[in-house]
Amino acid sequence: MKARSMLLQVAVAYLMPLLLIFSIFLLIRGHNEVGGGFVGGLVAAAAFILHAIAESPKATRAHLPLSPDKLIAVGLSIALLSGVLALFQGNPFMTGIWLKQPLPVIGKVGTPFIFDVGVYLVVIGVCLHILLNLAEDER
Amino acid sequence: MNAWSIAPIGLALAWGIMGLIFWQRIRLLRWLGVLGSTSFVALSIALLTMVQKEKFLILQVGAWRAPFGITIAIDLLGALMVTMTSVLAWFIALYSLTEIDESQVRYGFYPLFFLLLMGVFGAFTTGDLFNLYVWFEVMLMASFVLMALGGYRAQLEGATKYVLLNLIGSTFFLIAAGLTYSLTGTLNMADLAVQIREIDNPSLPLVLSALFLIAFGIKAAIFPLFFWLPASYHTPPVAVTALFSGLLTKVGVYAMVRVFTLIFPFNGTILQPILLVLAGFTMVTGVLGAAAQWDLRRLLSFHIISQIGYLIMGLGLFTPLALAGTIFFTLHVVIAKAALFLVSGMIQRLTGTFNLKSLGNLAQTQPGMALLFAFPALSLAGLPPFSGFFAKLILVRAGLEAQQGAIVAVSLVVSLLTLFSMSKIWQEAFWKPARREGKGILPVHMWGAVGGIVVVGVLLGLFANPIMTLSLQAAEQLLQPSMYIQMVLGGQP
Amino acid sequence: MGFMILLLTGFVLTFTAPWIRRRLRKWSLPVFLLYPLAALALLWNISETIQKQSAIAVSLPWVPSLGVNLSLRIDGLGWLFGLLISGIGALVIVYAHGYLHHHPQENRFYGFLFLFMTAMLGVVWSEDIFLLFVFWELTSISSFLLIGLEHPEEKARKAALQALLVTAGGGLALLAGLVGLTLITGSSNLSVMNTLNGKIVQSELYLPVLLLILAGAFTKSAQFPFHFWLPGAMAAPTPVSAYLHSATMVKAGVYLLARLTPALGGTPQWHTLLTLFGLATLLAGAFLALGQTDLKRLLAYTTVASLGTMVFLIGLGDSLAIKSAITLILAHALYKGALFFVAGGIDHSAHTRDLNRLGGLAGTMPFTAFAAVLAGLSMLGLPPALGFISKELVYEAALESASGGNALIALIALSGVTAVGIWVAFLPFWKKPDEQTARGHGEEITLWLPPVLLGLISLGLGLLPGIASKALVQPAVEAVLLKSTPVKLALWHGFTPMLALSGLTLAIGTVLALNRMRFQPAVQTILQTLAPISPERGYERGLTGLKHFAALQTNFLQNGYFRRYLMVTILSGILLVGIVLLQSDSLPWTSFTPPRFYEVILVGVILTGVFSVTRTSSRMVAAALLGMMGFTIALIYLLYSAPDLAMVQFTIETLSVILFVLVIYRLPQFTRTRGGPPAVLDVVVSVAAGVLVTVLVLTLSAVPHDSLVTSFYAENSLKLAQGRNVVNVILVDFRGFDTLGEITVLALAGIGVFALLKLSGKTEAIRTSSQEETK
Amino acid sequence: MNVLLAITAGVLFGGGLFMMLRRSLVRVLIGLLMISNAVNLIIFTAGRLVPARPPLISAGESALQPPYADPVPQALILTAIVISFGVTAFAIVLMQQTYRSLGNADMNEMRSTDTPVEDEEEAAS
Repeated sequence: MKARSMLLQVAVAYLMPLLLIFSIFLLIRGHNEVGGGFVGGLVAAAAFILHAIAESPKATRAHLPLSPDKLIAVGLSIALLSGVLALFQGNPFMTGIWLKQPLPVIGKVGTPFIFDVGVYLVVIGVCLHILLNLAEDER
Repeated sequence: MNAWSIAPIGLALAWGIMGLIFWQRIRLLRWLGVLGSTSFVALSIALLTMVQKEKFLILQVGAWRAPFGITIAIDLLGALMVTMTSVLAWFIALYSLTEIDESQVRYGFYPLFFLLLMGVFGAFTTGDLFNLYVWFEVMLMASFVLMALGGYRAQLEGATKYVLLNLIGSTFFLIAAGLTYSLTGTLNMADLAVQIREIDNPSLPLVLSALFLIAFGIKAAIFPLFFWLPASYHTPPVAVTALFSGLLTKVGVYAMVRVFTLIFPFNGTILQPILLVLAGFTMVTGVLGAAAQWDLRRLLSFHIISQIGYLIMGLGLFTPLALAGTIFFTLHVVIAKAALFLVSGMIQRLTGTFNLKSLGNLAQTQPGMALLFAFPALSLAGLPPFSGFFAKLILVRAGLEAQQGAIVAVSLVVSLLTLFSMSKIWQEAFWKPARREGKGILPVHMWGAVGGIVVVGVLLGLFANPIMTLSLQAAEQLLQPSMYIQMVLGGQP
Repeated sequence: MGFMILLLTGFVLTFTAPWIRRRLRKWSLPVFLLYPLAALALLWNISETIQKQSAIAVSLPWVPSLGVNLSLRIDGLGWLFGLLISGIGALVIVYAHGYLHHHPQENRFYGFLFLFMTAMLGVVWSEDIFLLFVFWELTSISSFLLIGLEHPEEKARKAALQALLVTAGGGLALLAGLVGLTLITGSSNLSVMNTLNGKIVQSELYLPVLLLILAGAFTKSAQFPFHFWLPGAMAAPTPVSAYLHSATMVKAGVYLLARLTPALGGTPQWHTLLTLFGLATLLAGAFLALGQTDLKRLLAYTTVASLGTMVFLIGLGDSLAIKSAITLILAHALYKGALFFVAGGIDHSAHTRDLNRLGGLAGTMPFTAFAAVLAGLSMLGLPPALGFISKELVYEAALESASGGNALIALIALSGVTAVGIWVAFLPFWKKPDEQTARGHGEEITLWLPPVLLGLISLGLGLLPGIASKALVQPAVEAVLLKSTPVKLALWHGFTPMLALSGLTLAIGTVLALNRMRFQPAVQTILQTLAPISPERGYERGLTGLKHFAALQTNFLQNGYFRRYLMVTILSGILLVGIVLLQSDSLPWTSFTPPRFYEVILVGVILTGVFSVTRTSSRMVAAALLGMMGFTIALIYLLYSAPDLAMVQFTIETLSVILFVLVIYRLPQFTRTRGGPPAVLDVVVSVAAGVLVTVLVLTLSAVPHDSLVTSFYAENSLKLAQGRNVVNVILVDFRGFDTLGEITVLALAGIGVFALLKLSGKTEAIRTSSQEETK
Repeated sequence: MNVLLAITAGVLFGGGLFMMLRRSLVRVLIGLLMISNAVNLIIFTAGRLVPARPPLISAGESALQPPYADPVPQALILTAIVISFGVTAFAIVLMQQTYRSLGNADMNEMRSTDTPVEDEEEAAS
């Protein structure tokens, strides 16, 4: 990963935000159209990986709001909590709870969607955790 | 009440996440391990009493009626298994306080521990075939990492074979599950039980059973699918080996019991004699493998295989008594085996070796340890008044009742060989003059953990009746799946 | 109830005795004596009941779900055995306080001893046969521990193992037999079984059950050809030999046979097997004894002979034979116990047990010599000792048994025993000492008192045969035969054939004894010639063979070659599924529809990929091919209306290839398999597996199904779960629970990769403990 | 068409197996990846392929209109793909570390954990 090209760096600088936005788009619309937390997460991870290839893993880490291992923990917690919420209504674990009114842009929001967000975060976290560490592991 | 049935999985995940959050706080994590497993013990005992009262705990996850969602169904067998897992985990956590070294804790021992338990709990409680696959994978993935955690050469080498062969097992499972769906259009176990019985061509379910037999056979390490076990079990820290020996193969056996009683009752088919023959070979090759070993942990690892043979024998006989035997035997062997592994760990700590040839004279220098070894060893060899005796008695009886004298004979000979093997350890490690004296003092919690688990094992023998009664009831439940089916499909969500 | 508490106390003592001994030192003697004395007191207390031919019973539930209960029942037989066990046990405790003083294992010894005593009492008092079995096995374990008391010696360890394996092996047969017996009778209660003789004997399981139970009894009671462990067990300290290996434990098998006589006996099989093995053992024991010079081995082999006699008598089974068997048990326990004590005393004093080196000890050890004479009288069957009565009875029973051969065999063997008796009881004390002779140095009261007491009892019972018959023998005989059987023992019967035989025995025995130096070498030569085919050698060969075979098969199976493992695993899969497929008659088959053009292309790409991947030797080409195949599969998914799948496959494939390439650079080029073995088998197996998979897919998807599940999802995805993408709704809602597990797997993979990368390589630096062995 | 895909899945599976039976660690890895793809294809094929629409409820509809592709196998495969991604990622790194630690990528050389322990003291003397 030592070889970096100027061209790639420039391209990534533009591509990465696009890819990230696309990934969020995939996540949000996943419930109704092709997409979802998995694909969204994978695309986002790909964006960061691309960045890591263009710049360096270290630079990519600096861009991340949370370290990958924390992302995993947060993602798992969100997924778990989205299921636990139903318990407070006296329903079985993971029973869907939906807001009455759809939100702008996002659409209908319910616990399954929150669950999908958890999935999204875990996927990003894991992919980055694996690939970044592997890329840094130069021996 | 029913809502509680999700609790083991959820709680394990929650503790796992806690472990991830406190990633580098070594001391905190260690106590988290004990605290977490304490919560499992409390929970599982509560579950067991609930199941005893209500027969089944059924939860339709997401409130989707079966067979559309995923069902969690805990019957007596499931509850017993969960309880056993929790108890074992508690002692392992206690033992691990110093056994697992700092670097291993630093790189995730405790999250892995909890998530492994999550997978095991999931496997024991789920009522959905594909969901079972998922929990298998959770458990396997956690075990892969635990196996390699530490990064020593032998660990990596062992883990390589372990991982590859187990992935082949998962492949079989996945194919089988996929084909099952293809045949029936459902994945809910209770629904499957109904659908499979409606299929005209009996060979189609039989083919699937064969696939499941291979898939679970690999996980359960039956003959001739056990190679991964002796290749790897002696490489991780001994607490991990003890945990694995108690859980992984047993989950494979559990899956066989569940699938072959509920979904594909195989009695009367060609698979029944095959299973009995395999059971015999598993016992014999395992115990002979043990006889050839001089490394304490390898020796014990081979005995895991041998004991699996007994469990399969009970399943193969397929009578209520025999299944009860399998269940009781499982509980017995998990405790006895874990105790032996933990004792071997203590021996290694004192003397720096697992090699029987270098060990010696421990009966003099460590009388307490000799006692801790003797009880589970005698129990494993099936001598009274320990739990192994009752486990053996019930299987022998079931075998003779079913007029399967051959397998009974094999099982008895193997139990003699087991005794031989245990007395070999006794002679070499405890009696013969030592080449290398043990030194140092072991931490109190280690004695506590091993002493505790040995006491549990002894009590399981001396007061065998309650657990035996439960096992018999659980076996009854298994052989009358109609109630299970009705509860899952027709009962209140 | 008192008996139950007594047994329980025994187990407590097992674990506390070493500690008590350490704390109280010599004051432990009276404390320990309390236990057997309490047992004696309890037995004394019920003696009236026993005399009235009734029994004491008590029962507590243990594992009722299996029909195993803590049921005790003490009848005449159990009472007599109880007296022997606790009485001799008390003497053993006294004796051991002298004998084992300063022994490194001294404290522990008492724990084992109490374990044994309790177990033995349990055996003879159990009413439930499984409870009996529990105690039975406990005697084996305690015997193992006691034989191995001198465990730094390899000989002791070997002997302990031998005794354990033989008796535990028999124990397992016994277990199977007992289970069989409960299956026939539907009860595990001895008294119930003993009333069901007809049912048992007519069952088709009778013979196997009989054989299994006999295997258990014969191994325990050292019957030929299992006798060899008993002389080996002489590695144990003498108190142990006296107690376990002559007076009590070895009689457990005899006890069991007597106990089960009403249930199993009375058949030709029973009769033949028992008399045959009994006589064989008697002969073998007597003959082997004649070849020994070690005091304890001499005694051990004569014990074997006596045990054979007892089994023979029980096999005869009539009331005379049983009477004689019981009398022999009593007499033998008394004199053999005493003689072992004597032998131990000699050993302790002269530091040798070799006949050739002993002599003239009467002067230094008068009391021991006195005990030896008392016990010797009984062993030789001289009046007025109890042994005389018992020997008369044996001859009477043998003569009555219709076959004169029996009496002849008994005559020959008992003559040998008599000779040995003379050697053991008289030679060490009165043989003229020569230069080889070891010098004794006095005797201790703890060592001579017990044998003197036993000898006196033996003498006393002989002098007062009325007491012996009324109080001891008759209740036991009646308990065995389950009917009223008056027993009248007497010293003098007049001039009978038995008396003649007794006299003859004594005469031959004396002649043999006096010609020891001429006669013994001949016996030893014969024994040496026979050694290669002796059962003991058979046991050793079996053990070595087992070890070799174990190593061989393990090295063959667990050989470390991953390829072999995988091959076997896959082959078993193919075989099993193949068997099932072959034995099923008709299988459905998917109909063939002509493929579309682009489908053929996609499939062609994958097939080419597979073929090339197996051929290429370049890592990069392989990676590229992998990627190509993955993307083609994504296209197939897309083609078959699975856009979500296609998308995930596409992205994951990309990530996998990145990962693969990252790693592959660090791995070496493919190993060149330098000519290597032909991969024919690999190809065959792979092709077979591929074909099988195809067949499975085609047959199992051929039956039409309408999935309720699918239509439910189609119907309700939007209505109930608010989503139009049904696949996604399944993933996050209907089957969201799967997904929870799935992301856990991912998280674990993340942790795992991290740990692998960080932890390995630091290997040598940190490691101190667990793994160094295996490296 | 089922038949053609079934054969493809079979070939992919068999080919993967063949690769796993090689001695080279890298080939074994490739085989593993092939097999995990093959399994997904197997489930996909077994899920009864018919010309149909993707399982998406189009706007204006309230339920899937037949003929639609069975969404269940798709969901199962999706789960399986992700799981096998995690597992293979771990396996790949494990192989790398094994290679590093052993200095060898020949599966036949990895036998130390199976061969019985030598008697250490005897070996030392």
